[in-house]
Amino acid sequence: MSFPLLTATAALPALGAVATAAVPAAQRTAAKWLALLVSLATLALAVTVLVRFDPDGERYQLTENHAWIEDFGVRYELGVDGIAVALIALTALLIPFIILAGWHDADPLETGSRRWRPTQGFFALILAVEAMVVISFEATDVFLFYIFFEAMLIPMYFLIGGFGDRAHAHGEETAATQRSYAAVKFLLYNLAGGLIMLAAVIGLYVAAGNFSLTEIADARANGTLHMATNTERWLFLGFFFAFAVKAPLWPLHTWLPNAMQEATAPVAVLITAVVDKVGTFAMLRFCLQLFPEASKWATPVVLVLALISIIYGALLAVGQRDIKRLVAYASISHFGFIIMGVFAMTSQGQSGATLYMVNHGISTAALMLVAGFLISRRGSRLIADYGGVQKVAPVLAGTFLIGGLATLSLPGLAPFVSEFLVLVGTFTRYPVIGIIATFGIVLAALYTLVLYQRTMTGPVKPEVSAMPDLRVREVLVVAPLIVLLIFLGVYPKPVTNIIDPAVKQTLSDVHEKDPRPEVEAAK
Amino acid sequence: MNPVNYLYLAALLFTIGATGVLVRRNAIVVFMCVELMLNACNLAFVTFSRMHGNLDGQIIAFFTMVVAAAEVVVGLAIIVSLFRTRHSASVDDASLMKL
Amino acid sequence: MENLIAPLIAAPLLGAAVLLVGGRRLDRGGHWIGVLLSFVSFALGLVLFADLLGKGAGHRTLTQHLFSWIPVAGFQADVTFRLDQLSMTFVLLITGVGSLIHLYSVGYMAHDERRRRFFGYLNLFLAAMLLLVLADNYLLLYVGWEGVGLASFLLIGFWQHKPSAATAAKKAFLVNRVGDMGLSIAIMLMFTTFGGFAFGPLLGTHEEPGLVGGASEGKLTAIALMLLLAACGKSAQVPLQSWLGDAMEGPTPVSALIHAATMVTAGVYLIVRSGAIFNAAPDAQLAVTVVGAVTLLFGAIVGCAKDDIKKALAGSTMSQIGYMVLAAGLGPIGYVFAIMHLVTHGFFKAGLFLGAGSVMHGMNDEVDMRRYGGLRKYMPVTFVTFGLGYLAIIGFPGLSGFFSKDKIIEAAFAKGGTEGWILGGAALLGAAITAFYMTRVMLMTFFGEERWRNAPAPSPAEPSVEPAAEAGGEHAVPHPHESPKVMTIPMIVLAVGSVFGGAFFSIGDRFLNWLEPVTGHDHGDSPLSAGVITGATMVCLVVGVALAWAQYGGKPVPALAPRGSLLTRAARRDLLQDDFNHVVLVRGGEHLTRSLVYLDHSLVDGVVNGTAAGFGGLSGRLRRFQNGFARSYAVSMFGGAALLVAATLLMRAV
Amino acid sequence: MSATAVHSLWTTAAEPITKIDAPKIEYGQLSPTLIVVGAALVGVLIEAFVPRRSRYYAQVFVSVVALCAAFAAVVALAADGFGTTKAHIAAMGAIAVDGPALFLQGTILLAGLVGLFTFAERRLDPAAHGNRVDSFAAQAASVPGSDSEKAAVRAGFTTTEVFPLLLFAIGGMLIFPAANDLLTLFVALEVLSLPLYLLCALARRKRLVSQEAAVKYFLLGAFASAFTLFGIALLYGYAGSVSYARIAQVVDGTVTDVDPALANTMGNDALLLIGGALLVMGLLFKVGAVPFHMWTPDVYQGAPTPVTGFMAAATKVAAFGALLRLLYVVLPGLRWDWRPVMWAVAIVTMLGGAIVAITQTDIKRLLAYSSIAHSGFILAGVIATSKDGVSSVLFYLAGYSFVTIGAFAVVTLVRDAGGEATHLSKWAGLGRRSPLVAAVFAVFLLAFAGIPLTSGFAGKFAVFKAAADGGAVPLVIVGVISSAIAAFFYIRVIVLMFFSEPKPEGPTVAVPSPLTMLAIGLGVATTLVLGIAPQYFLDLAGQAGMFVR
Repeated sequence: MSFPLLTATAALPALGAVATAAVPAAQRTAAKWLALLVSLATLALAVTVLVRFDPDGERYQLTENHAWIEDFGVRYELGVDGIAVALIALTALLIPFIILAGWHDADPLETGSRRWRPTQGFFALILAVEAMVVISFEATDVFLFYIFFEAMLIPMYFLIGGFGDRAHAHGEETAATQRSYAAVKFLLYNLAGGLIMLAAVIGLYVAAGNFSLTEIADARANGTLHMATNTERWLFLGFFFAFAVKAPLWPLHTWLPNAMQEATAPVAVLITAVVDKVGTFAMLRFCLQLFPEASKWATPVVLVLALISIIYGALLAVGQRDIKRLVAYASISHFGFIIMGVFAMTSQGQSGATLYMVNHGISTAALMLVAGFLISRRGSRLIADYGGVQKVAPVLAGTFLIGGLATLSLPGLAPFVSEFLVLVGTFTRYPVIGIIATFGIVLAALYTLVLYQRTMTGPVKPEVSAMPDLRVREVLVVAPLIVLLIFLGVYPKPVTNIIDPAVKQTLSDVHEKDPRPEVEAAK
Repeated sequence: MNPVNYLYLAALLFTIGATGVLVRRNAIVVFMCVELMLNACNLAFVTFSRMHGNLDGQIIAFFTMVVAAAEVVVGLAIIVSLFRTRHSASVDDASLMKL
Repeated sequence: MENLIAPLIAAPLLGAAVLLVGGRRLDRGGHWIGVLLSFVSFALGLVLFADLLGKGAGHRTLTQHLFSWIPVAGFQADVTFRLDQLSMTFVLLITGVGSLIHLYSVGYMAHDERRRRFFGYLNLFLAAMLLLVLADNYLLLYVGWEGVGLASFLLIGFWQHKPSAATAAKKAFLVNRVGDMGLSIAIMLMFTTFGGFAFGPLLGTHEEPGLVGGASEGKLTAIALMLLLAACGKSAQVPLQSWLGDAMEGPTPVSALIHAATMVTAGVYLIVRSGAIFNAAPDAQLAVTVVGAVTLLFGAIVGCAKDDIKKALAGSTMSQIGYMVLAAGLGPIGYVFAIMHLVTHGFFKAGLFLGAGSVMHGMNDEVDMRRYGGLRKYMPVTFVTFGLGYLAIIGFPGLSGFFSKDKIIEAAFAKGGTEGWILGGAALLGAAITAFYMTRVMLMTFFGEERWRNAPAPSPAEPSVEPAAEAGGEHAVPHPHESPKVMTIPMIVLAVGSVFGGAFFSIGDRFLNWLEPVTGHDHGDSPLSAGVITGATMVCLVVGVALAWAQYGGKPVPALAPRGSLLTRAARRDLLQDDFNHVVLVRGGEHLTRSLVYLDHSLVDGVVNGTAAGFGGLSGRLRRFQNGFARSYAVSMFGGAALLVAATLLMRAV
Repeated sequence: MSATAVHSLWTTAAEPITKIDAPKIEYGQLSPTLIVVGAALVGVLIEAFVPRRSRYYAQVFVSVVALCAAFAAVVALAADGFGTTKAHIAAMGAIAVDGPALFLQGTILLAGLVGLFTFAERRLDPAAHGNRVDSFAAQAASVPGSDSEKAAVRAGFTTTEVFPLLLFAIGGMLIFPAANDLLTLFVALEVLSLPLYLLCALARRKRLVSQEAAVKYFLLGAFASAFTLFGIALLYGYAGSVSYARIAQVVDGTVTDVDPALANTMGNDALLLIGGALLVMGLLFKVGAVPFHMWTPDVYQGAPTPVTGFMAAATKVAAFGALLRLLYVVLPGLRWDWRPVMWAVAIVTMLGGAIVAITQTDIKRLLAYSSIAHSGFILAGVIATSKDGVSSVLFYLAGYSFVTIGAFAVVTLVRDAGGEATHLSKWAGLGRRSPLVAAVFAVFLLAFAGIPLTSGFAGKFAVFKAAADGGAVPLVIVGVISSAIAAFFYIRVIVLMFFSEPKPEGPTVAVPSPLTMLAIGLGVATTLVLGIAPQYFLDLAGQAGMFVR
């Protein structure tokens, strides 16, 4: 058999995590470099996957399939379609930046015992998360996916609860308590979702007899596997609930602001740009393929919830006083768009949604990381503590503005393409929802520009007057992201080419076709 | 007379024993009540043995006695050590661990 | 030849990239790069123009397909450019006026430490604006549409340390976003209705009409109204006009280029470009005309009340664009004249703004006309150019404004019926008011006694030479002086344009013949003969001037604004329309968000925390059963046993 | 009934006595039990004859050898096919030698071995007067705080009797799940219980609590066994025999040789149902199912931690084994009667355990409640009444027992002046002080919580899957919900260990001897192996899923 590329892509960071954790306490820097190199190597592998993947070929490629737990009908079954490839690439791409941005976030302040090695732990955990995320993108076995979907929580939990912003406004003690609150909230929300899903997974086994996505999907398609309507709906709800928590979808969103607020900026990016994507991805891959009828049955409700997320998230973002919370609510709004696109059941909507996952990952990363640099300079997350930064740190301000413009999906930057596709895709089927969702773009402009105005413009606050501009390391983090934003905004074709066939497949799984325009072209 | 009555008696004795366990404070007495329950069981065994006309029940009775004896050995040891520690054999006094 | 279109856009884009990414090393000479590149694209424009002239009237459409932008299933958006007479006109206007203003800015921004970035932004604007007018489909147009919005955001807020500037920038972007919403919804409608949004197949040409013909009027009206919303946002038409006045916070060259000559006219371009759609949706057209008429009066009235010279000019811009929109709303009768007025207005309004800038430059950034007066002998060139612009805008016979505006008024009457009378009347009234407020500006600035001599310390609205400007008392009393050549030359050029432009276009209907193939044209029959209308216009003109003279020429102008009539006070506050926005939208929005934040915490989050707390309480209550007494444990066992037996028997019973 | 109809015993006596043929015992197949019990007896002799100095070593040696030998015997039997093809009833129908029996015996023996390591640990307590001491009272008989106790400590006495006691208990546990008639069951129950009662009382520190635990355990245990016995009596009355096979036949009505005279007692369902219920209740008491669970927290907290660990693991295994055999071999005919009842028990057990645990402040009590909740999960598998159900329960028990012993072993490491620091507040910031121990404990907690890639998840999944297959979907839902609740308090402990600042006067973490390390190491190893690559063991449990009857 050929070289197990997918396994390697997931295994490399896993091994890297172990190695990083094993680095002796003294050599912090060594650990950092090791982690960085591993992440870059993973990126290389991901690129290889990208290259080896043939958009017009089989639906699932680079497949691997080994026995694992026969008793549970579980197989170690990997394979990627266009959607997965894009998201794996995104993950592998972002991790190096996250590591680089968090270079100093885990340098220990307090003296634990000699064996207390936060730095090693921090980077090891990041790599562990990467490994789990990647494999859950690759898994075509529901159980395999579920396992890592769940296991992912543990490293994330330690990342959120264990490492926070330095120089917290209310002192380290309260900071610690707030952190652990956020971490516990994150874990319990997602664990609850996961356990509900576990029930559904078991139910699926009872109904289908195995866990292979491809087999079940085919069986559903050619009618050999028939599910009672109610069974299908309950199972769908079980799966969807977990994904909706992870995504997060209103009203299951409240863990995200706490988590992103308390975590360090790189970890916040890890949450919203990488981990949460698993949720939306899973909706597209599992909910729709396994339970097409139920998905269609649920569509109206889901769309309304997504719509609420969009408007509600944006409005709350406007009302925030804390930079990171603001970005968190903005993300909630964006996830609303993604979910809306997924369930619009049109090729524009779903391509848009997938593209949106990628673009949102990059844009949030850009905005959040710059915000992180800003916060680390001033030691406060409160918007009110800033002002006139633009004058003292123009580059920082500039990058921040570009990140913001991407967030409000300005044409010419990547997110615009995806957002517009989602809107069009929704509009063609559900005009009213599409129009209301369009208000989201106005609100997005509002919260982004308010944030920019309050922090960057106006007279220079004395506290920020001595603020240094971006350092080389930080520029290295932000610049590529911005370049990418512009490139994908001008020329998204490479990505859409990969995505489209997969989306067509998914659409046919749910037996849907794009509505035809009223006035056909003459030719 | 009708052996079934012995069953009723056994049941009665068992209930008395159980009640005793529930209401009496003194560990020794509680323990005795347990023994009473065991013996009620013995009576039931013997009665059934008689009714079924096989000897199993009677043999079981002997086993039960032995077991009861063993319980006495262990139980008294524990209770006595408790008594020597606290100078009281009240079950209710031994309630350090709760909630 | 069409391969020159992309470079046309690329040149200023390149400039922007170089200047913005280049960093400090370009601070000293960088701005010349910007100037150069904008002239380059002007040159390219001229070359293409010559090429078009070389072709026959019917074949003057060049398209350049670069690459497929968003290919998703049925949704195909390409990066394709379309150069026809309409866009050609705009290209020349944008690059021409743009280049002049670049030049002007070299002098105007000479002392600004962030000059490099200023020119970067200007170039960015040029690129975006060119993209807007050259795009071959609505989505690509949308990119330029928001691009110019971004550029104007950056330039209005160029002096970011001034909270007022930052706020104005934000406001401009937001109000525009509302308009953009309209545009994007319009595009979605097009996609669902026609399966595409490229100009060619959608709008068609005279010979073979496009897909538009096939759609229901309702759909088309919806699309048209959405486009109108977009136009209102970009062109500061009622009800989305509120941002333009504040936009004057930006440096004057910006006001001249973006907020007078080019960007704000994009709305007119959109309507004219979408003529095919509007023609098929009369109701939408009526809405357009109404918006135009209302705005032209609104802007004029506001213009009368402002003492800030730039705000006054802004009001006038609003009202002039009102004319254009009105014309565009009239359909094929008016399209050409709308564009013509747009071009002439581009000349004289830009000239006026540059003049105003020059004045401010000489008066160390004083903007209050009540602190001007008698400046004509100190800055003759400015006075002459400004004066010519003035004559042009009020429609002095023979100057460009006269031709273009007159045609619009005619067309308005030609609409016929009561509508015609109303619209025409409005246009006429507007002409009168225009004459009034422009004369007012003229008089207050260049005539009368020199109020600035004993003026209180200036309140610099544009400390382009800050902070040195504020320091040192010699600035307490300004000593007006003429601006440097680099500033006056562009003014002169524009003045020439504003004098002869109109005549040049109208004689032999040059402009009409040039545009007609794109926009189409029909001569409505006006109830009044052209002569009568011209006469009426002249009357209005004289009346307006006379009134203004009576108030500001005859008697001295108070250095501090009098309380003024109710209307005046309202007009000073943009007819309270802004206050309305503030109370309803801003306040309301704040309350909404605050209450939502509260809800999110107390309700959505509360439910979850509540359940957690609930389990905790339950746990605490259940714990009590574990009371440490062996006998109570025995009770629970006994009870359990009883239950078990009972349940088992019960199971058998049922 | 008329008197004449009743048999007269004299008449039978008068008849010539038929020769009783000597019982034939398959010693080979009973060897595991025999070895252990034999070793226990040897242990007693050692106590009697070997000088005090060397008793500890002798006892440990004998016990280890015995347990290993017994395990070897089990493996041999299994390899010989007694688990599958050759499964049959040995010892005149008293003991079943079949898959479940062997699997459980193997598990119990391993658990016992690991437990033994923690028993034998002598590094944790500071050496008293120069001689190392384990966690058991110097002299159980001496009154706490009395001079005699001080003297005993000074003399460096240790209660080496714990080892034979342990072996006896194990012996009982080995028979318990294999017992094939009710009498054997009862005797086994007592044999495993009595030594445990004693072991509970033998703590070196906190002796009052220890004794209290013993008393409570003893009284309640005796109370419960009385019920069990009465249940047995009624079943005997019902079927006229105590052998599983016979009762099963009577229940199924397939019995042929009914004496008409007994017809009215024979097959009297009231007797059957009541008897069965009481019998089951006795077993539910052992597994600590609500509402028979109330002894668990107190006993777990009071008993010496090694004993707690052993109890929590091995007793559960044995008791569930017996319960399975009872429900699958004796009462399958009654499935429709006992299943709903067991449903109710399982549900209240899962929820009750999880909910009450939320507010616990003592780590041992916390684990006690968690073990209650786990009993509930296992019950869900028991109810499945399918081969899958059996094997899933077997697998769950195997995984669970090692995690439990490991967890309690970790508890023994965290100590302050007063011995083990079991109050949760003392565990704050443990992750900072000794990351390794904290990490290990976190792994155990995650396994308890059933996070994927741990044995806990695999087990839970197996059990729930079986339950769902058996049509108990609501049970699965409840199980899932209560796991969510349970997750909450496991996570609380992790938060405490890693995210809260260590207290200055916090406890120290003792460095244990290889024995405890081995115990913990085994715990971690099994947790991960059963979590990541469970297939082999699932097969094992799968093959062992068939009861012989």
